[in-house]
Amino acid sequence: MRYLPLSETDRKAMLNVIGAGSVDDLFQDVPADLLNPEINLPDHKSEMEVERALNAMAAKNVAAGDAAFFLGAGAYRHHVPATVDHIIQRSEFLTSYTPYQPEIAQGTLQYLFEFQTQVALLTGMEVANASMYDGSTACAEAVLMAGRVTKRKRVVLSGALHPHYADVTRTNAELIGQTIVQPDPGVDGAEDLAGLIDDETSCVVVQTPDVFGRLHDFTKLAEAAHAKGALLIVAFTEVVSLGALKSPGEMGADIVVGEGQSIGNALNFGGPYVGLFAARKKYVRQMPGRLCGETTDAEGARGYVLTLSTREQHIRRDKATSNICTNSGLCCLAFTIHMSLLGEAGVRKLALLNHQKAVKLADALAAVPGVAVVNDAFFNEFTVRLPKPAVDVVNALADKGVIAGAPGGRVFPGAGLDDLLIVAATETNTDEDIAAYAAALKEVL
Amino acid sequence: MRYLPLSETDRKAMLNVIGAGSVDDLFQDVPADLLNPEINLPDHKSEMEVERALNAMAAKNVAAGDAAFFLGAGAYRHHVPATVDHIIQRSEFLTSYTPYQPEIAQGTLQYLFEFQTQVALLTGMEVANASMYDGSTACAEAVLMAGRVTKRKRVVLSGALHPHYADVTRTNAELIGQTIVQPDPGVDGAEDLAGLIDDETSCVVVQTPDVFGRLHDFTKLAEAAHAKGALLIVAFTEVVSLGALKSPGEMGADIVVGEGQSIGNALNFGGPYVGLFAARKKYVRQMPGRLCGETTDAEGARGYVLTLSTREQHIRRDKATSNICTNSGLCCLAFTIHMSLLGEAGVRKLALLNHQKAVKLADALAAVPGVAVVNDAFFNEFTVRLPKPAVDVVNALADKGVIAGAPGGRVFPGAGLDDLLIVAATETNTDEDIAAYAAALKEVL
Amino acid sequence: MSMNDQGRPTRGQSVDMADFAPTFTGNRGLRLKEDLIFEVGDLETTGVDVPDLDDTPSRLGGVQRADDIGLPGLSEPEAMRHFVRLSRNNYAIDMGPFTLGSCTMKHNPRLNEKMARVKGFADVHPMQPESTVQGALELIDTLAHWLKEMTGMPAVAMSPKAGAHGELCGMMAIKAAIDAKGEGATRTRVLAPESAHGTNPATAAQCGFTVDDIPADASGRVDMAAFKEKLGPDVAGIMLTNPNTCGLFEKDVREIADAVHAAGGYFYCDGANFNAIVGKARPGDLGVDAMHINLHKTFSTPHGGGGPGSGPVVLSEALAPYAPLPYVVREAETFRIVENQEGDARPFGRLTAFHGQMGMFVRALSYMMSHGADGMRQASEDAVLNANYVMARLSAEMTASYEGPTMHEALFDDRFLKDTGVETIDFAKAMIDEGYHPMTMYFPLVVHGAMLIEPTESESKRELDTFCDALLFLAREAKAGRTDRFKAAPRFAPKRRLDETAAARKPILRWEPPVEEAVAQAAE
Amino acid sequence: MSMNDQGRPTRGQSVDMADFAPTFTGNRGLRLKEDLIFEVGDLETTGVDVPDLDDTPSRLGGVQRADDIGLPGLSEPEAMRHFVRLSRNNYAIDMGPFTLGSCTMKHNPRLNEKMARVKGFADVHPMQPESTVQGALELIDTLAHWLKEMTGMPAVAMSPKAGAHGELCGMMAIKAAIDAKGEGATRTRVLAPESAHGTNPATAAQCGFTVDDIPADASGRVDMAAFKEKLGPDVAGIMLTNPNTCGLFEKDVREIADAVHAAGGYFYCDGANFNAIVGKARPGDLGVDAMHINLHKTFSTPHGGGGPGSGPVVLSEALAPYAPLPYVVREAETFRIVENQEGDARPFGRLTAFHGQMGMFVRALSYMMSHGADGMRQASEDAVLNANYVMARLSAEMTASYEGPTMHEALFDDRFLKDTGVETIDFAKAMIDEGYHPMTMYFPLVVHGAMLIEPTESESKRELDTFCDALLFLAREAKAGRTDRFKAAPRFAPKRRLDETAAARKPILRWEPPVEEAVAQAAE
Ligand SMILES: Cc1ncc(COP(=O)(O)O)c(C=O)c1O
Ligand SMILES: Cc1ncc(COP(=O)(O)O)c(C=O)c1O
Repeated sequence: MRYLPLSETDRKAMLNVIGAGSVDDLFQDVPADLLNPEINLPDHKSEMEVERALNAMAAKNVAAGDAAFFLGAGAYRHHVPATVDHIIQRSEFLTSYTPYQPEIAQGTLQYLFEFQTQVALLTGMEVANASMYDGSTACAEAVLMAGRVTKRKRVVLSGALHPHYADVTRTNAELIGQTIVQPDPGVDGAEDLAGLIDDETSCVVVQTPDVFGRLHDFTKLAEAAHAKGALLIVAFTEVVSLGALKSPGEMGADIVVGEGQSIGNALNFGGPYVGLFAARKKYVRQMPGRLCGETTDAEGARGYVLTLSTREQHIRRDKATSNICTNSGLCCLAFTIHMSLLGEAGVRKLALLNHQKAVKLADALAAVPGVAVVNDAFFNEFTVRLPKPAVDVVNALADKGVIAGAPGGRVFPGAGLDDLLIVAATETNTDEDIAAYAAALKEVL
Repeated sequence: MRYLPLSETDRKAMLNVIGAGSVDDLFQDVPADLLNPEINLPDHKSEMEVERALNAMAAKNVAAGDAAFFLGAGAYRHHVPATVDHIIQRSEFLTSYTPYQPEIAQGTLQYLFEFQTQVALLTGMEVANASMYDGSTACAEAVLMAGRVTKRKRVVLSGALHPHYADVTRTNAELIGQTIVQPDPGVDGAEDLAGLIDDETSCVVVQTPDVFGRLHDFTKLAEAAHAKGALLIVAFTEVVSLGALKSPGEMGADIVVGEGQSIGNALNFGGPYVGLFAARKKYVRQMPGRLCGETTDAEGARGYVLTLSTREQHIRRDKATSNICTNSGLCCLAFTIHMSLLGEAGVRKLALLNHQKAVKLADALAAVPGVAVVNDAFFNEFTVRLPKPAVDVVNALADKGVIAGAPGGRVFPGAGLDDLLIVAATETNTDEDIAAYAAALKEVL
Repeated sequence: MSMNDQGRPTRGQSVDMADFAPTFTGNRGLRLKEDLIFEVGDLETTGVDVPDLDDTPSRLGGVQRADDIGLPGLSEPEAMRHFVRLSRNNYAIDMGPFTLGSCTMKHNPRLNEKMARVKGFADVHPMQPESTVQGALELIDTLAHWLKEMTGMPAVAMSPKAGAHGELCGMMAIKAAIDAKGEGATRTRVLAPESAHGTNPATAAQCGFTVDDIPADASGRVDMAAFKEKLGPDVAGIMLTNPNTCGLFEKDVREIADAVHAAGGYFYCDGANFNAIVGKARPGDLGVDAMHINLHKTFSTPHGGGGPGSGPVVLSEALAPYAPLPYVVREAETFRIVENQEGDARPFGRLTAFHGQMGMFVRALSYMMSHGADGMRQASEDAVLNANYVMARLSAEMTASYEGPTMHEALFDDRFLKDTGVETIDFAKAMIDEGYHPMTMYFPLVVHGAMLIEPTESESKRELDTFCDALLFLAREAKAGRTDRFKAAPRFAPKRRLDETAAARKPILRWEPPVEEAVAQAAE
Repeated sequence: MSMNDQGRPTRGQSVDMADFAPTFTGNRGLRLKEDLIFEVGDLETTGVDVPDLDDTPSRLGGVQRADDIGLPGLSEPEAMRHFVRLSRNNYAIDMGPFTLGSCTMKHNPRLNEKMARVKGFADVHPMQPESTVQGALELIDTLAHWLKEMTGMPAVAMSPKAGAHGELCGMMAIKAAIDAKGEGATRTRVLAPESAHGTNPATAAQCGFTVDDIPADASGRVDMAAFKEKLGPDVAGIMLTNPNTCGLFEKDVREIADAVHAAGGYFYCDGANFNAIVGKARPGDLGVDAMHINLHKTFSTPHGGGGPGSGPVVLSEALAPYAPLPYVVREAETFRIVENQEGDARPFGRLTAFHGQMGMFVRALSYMMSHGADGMRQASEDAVLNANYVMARLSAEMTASYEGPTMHEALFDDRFLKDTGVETIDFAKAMIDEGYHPMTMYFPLVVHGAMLIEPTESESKRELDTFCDALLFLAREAKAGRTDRFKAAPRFAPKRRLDETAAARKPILRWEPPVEEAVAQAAE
């Protein structure tokens, strides 16, 4: 078998050194009647054969790049420079472990330090960690952290928070006795979250651009929350928006969480992605996840190490701020590389280009009879109201080679939002894609 | 522009240091009336845009993997392990130059030493060089080398030598006054090459498997050539055959040349490939191309350097054994990695598998009415005679998703071999491919 | 052999001070220094040509960003060089043995990387219409089938993003099952061996359970008497790693499972060490109710310097109904992704956005299909053989903590360093100079100065022999009192020993512009 | 700045002998030794699972191989490690400046690599029916168009495999044109400057010409008087590199062209230095008849440690008819590959099997489209600016051979090392310790101890400043008599200085089994 270096000769020689008669002697602690079970699976296959089998499955999917593609709702299709994928495949990055031995892991540690700084700058916060699994788990961890900071158990969620983020948060928080308060989702009118904050409230969780693509300035809400001793947690699903929008930090957020997939990472049918987590420095000791910090070596040279690990499970065990261990290392690297390539000039231009594509798309769709664009303001994603259930429209358009967006009925099942369609545009959409979408939509309505 | 690090600020600062007013001052030696010509080409494009343009061209080709593929005739489709492409893309291999500074090029030099040894072992020769451009140029260089060794100017080529190899050899040799003798190509009966060798003959060039896929043992021919003081040059286009066949070295060859593409390298529409060149040690100082040799460093550690460069153009200039400089470095690496993965056990099994696929294909095609298999013996390629011109058959089959082989009329234009079709099979062909070919052939005949 | 011939004899002598006069750049040959992107790049430079904007009016509703973010940009050549230079300061499996115990650092096949990048997998959105993702759902269903077959368990939850997330998934399912029995208020205690990995107690606590440690017996396994002592009506279950973190198989696992079940609790098995028994024994046969599988360990998806991982959790009949959303179901020839409660399923909730680590699923299935049933069994046997070989060879100079045979890991403690002044960490850092990544240090906590070595099946005998020769040499050096070698270590790494205490005392967690700059910026 | 802050001050002191006691393995941290595959692998092991054979009877007609080939096999993990370890002993553009003059070591965009691997290009056979390769032919035709536009030449031969092969192509075309005029017997002399690259005289000789050197004038350019002296009815042509190998533009190029043409000869231009003038001046306007273009230099296809390259040759009207087979023609909407003589074309023959370096064509076109006309002109300007900047800064301590402004290269000689005992090679090896690949040494031959520096446009000012600071430091060290630093160099590279003389004296060009083994094998 190509992956196994030992030859039969080696195995015999090694058993001799060990003083065992057979390999199964080494398994003597396993109940004999359970050893070497019958396994109903095929034997090993050549590379060629495995490739054929997996390519056959892949061929049954419609790749986003082969369609006119306008789906977002928490994951966005952006162009990732070839350099990014080349670098993350460097053996030294790809096949290394968590940097537990800093002297031979400076490559990983330095980019984590750069990543933390990039995230802090983008979100307008003081510190950021070395990543969480994704935006949704980062959101849940933020709520748990707010509970630790405030010693309170009441959580207010915006109805326009991505429902997956809300569900993950609810699943985690209710388990330890926290109560969740959340208005129904809706696109008409604004929700009064300030009014829901009381003296028991640990935090209020909001999102901008929200799940419908609407934009918000939470400065007032931050004041309201702080007035009651609650924390403001701002979430986002499209990190590119931070290139064009006022940062959550500026709005007064205490914790900022979001999805970093858009930068450096492919759609991957939902994962792996990279959760961004930033906060005010005063709360750093309550933060979950790994932190990389600067230090010096025995010669006084600058270097980096994992630090403040007394917060973490391997030291603090059941008192840890989180149970997270493996995080999104390589996805952080992809993020850091792509963001280093973009830089200030690139990310701001990219953000505006995304916005312009969305504006064009909104105008094109609005021109289709029966279609109404709900948002007056948006970044690269917005919501339209259709004359019939969006799910049917999306399926009909899929047959025409258009991936049209996220139907309200799928995003918010049973919430009576079935006529809504959440639509996204990015720099990858051509004007032809946009025209094709509008034309096809006209046909199916 | 993403590839250019200098900012306008940098450029100004640098011009100051230089003491030039503008960049064009630095071009003062260029005739002013010719400076900065109008160029009728588009301006720079984003990665996305370039990808779209090139993918559009690629989409107009039928990739071999998307067809039932049976074409060889000098280039063969084999499965290359993913490891190979990963390693050759390592920055340290991909973006390094010819190893002129051995202390920081040991990576390249050691694999060249390994490559030379692998090639010598496969061909059964004493020494091999660090590669030529491809099999055809290696063949021409071998003939020039034979001229230097024997001081003779008459060259005998087999009629069954790949015609491109013959043409390249003729183009080079005739230029310096060598005469070429070559019988007409044909699949019926054997050619009497021994009879063509005289006292003026520098070398006789033969191929096995030959262009029609026939197998030969040149032991007798070697004796005949040596009896007349001529060298025997054995060529091959399918290096995998050496895993199953008696080596040219065993047959008494003086120089062995061939194409190494099959191992580690993709079809690439004809290039880049890797020319293999091996010879008897006594002729080493007449060999063309680079040679890597073992030595020691100042601490006595084993290391590798380019050696015997007094043969080469940068030292010997117009007295050099060849003008070659850049060769096929990275393709040698791909070859060396793939061959290291295969090893003795792998390459022999791979060779036999190729042969078995070809035997199955031959039987399947022979069963098609009107089709006759010409060869009684072959490796993974053979020739069939068709009831109508092979070119038409091949075109008709292409429309049915079968790439059927190389038509005699294209390989040997005007030689009256239009009814012949040269067909190859490799480990990449499934039994379904073979059945599909036979079925489609029956339909178009 | 020839390795030792390559000039080393003379290397010692030939070194004189001239050899080490500092360089001007601070580089040392191919050992290159590299500053932070913030010191290399600037706000104007960019390495991406974004197509130009047109005059489409903006619709940002007044919340656009006012001032600079402060992100440096690098041209593509600068970025390439920056990250390539950084990478060269890392150790990796592709460079040599990476014997971190409990981490299963095995070979990462590049076929897996190639497959994960096929556009039909990589360029597919999790919310596309089902008709356009049938192949993706088929892949998840196929991997699920392979995982269930290998573990002998009836169900599997695919969405957990790593091992610890899998633990969360399993313990949440247990909590849901307990709540369903109306025992939520009473069954609040979870038993776990002292040797347990930190994520176990952390996970239990995150689910609202209290954790109660079980001591180990002299053989390094669960002390059965103490364990039974601790059973009771308030016990929610046990979290047990098997093979355990000492690399030993818990002989009494079936008895443990039965006892816990009899007490009305559940058996959570930490599957981080599954690599020892894949194809050799099935957790399902051992009475396990839930076990996470680290695809990034057992099934070779790359660690990537700390992730991403993937931690599917196999579940028993008892826990299957509580599996989280979403999950894939096959209906005749088509596949469906269930995102909301359906039928009599009682999902405890949702663990993550979308459907889990698809990129890792592709890699893991590529690994499993490549090995097949025969190859996976052989891999486990080789992993165990390699560990026992290392244990046997190193025992000549080092002190193994427990009686063998061991499973896939060899555990040593620091008794052999007694009175040498050399500690486990010094020994580990000296290994770095020899070209090795140290084993896991100071874990598990049950032995003093632990050194936990997991070679995995990917190491050749040749590689292991050199590795053992080097460690035996170091052990002799330590005993011979050559402490410099250890205290000064690492001497040849990109950095000398780094001060972790200073780092934690006043944390510097991000780059800040040098004061002058900051002032300048403010001035603008 | 901060580069110098990173602890270097203290590094000197902190070094004591203990720091350099040899290691047992011979490794030094991340500097790893690696034996030959012949010492790592064996005849049984394989890293490829070849599907099993069946009992199909063989039809090899009695010429099957009898005994072992002797090829070692490595499992995939062993092979990965072997080559990754080897790679780490190389320097590369991606690691730092690679200022080899005449080699144009510029950034190699990874977009090019990605495009070259698209199956529609990489997995296409050169002999497929034309209807199945229209895109491939379109790509060749498009690249040809770009090359003709950038050079202002009417035709281009695409098949040459590298620069030297392109020279062969151009000189063969010239030979064919001369023969066509019936002057083949008489026009046998080719003029070439002494500073010419070795491939020029070698190529001329390979075409049956004799080579006659033209001396350089005091400015480093063709001595016009001497040149005109040498013109005559037996002159086939001139081979001139422009900008020349001293990095200087041949001011009198048009006069040279006219004179050669007047004498009935042809003007071959070596285009290796085209990177200086792309978009700034067109060879076609300078009277060139043939010029090869190194796609692996000017157009960024990677050097790959010595190849593969690609050397298309642009041709004047006079030489176009003699272009070799095959070539692509566009007919309305379709493309055709011409493989045999047609119409009034007079192809001189064939240079290689198939159609040339398609893989390199894709990369080069990807580069050209990415830059566009504006970007390529800017690139040339930056290449020239960088060279002049290096020339200006280094002239403070080093001796430039000729008056500036220079083009894309800065040429220095060893006068500044006079009486220091340090030679060009020592200076170069000391650069290795500083983390740099040396410049081209001892070429061109027209200056003593030449050091030819070509930074290319890919270097940032920041990188060039550090590079210049380091070289100025070394120059001062040499003048200050610190010769150890140079004679002992390289001190930090994977190997100390290697003995090239010994290597050439008794060449060891391949691995041979150790005697015992050989005997053992024989015994079998
Ligand atoms: C025994 C054990 N359990 C759990 C974990 C956590 O797995 P992950 O890091 O994938 O979250 C680990 C990882 O190191 C482990 O070794
Ligand atoms: C001036 C000059 N001419 C010709 C060549 C030969 O080009 P190639 O190495 O591509 O054959 C070179 C390459 O170094 C060169 O520098």
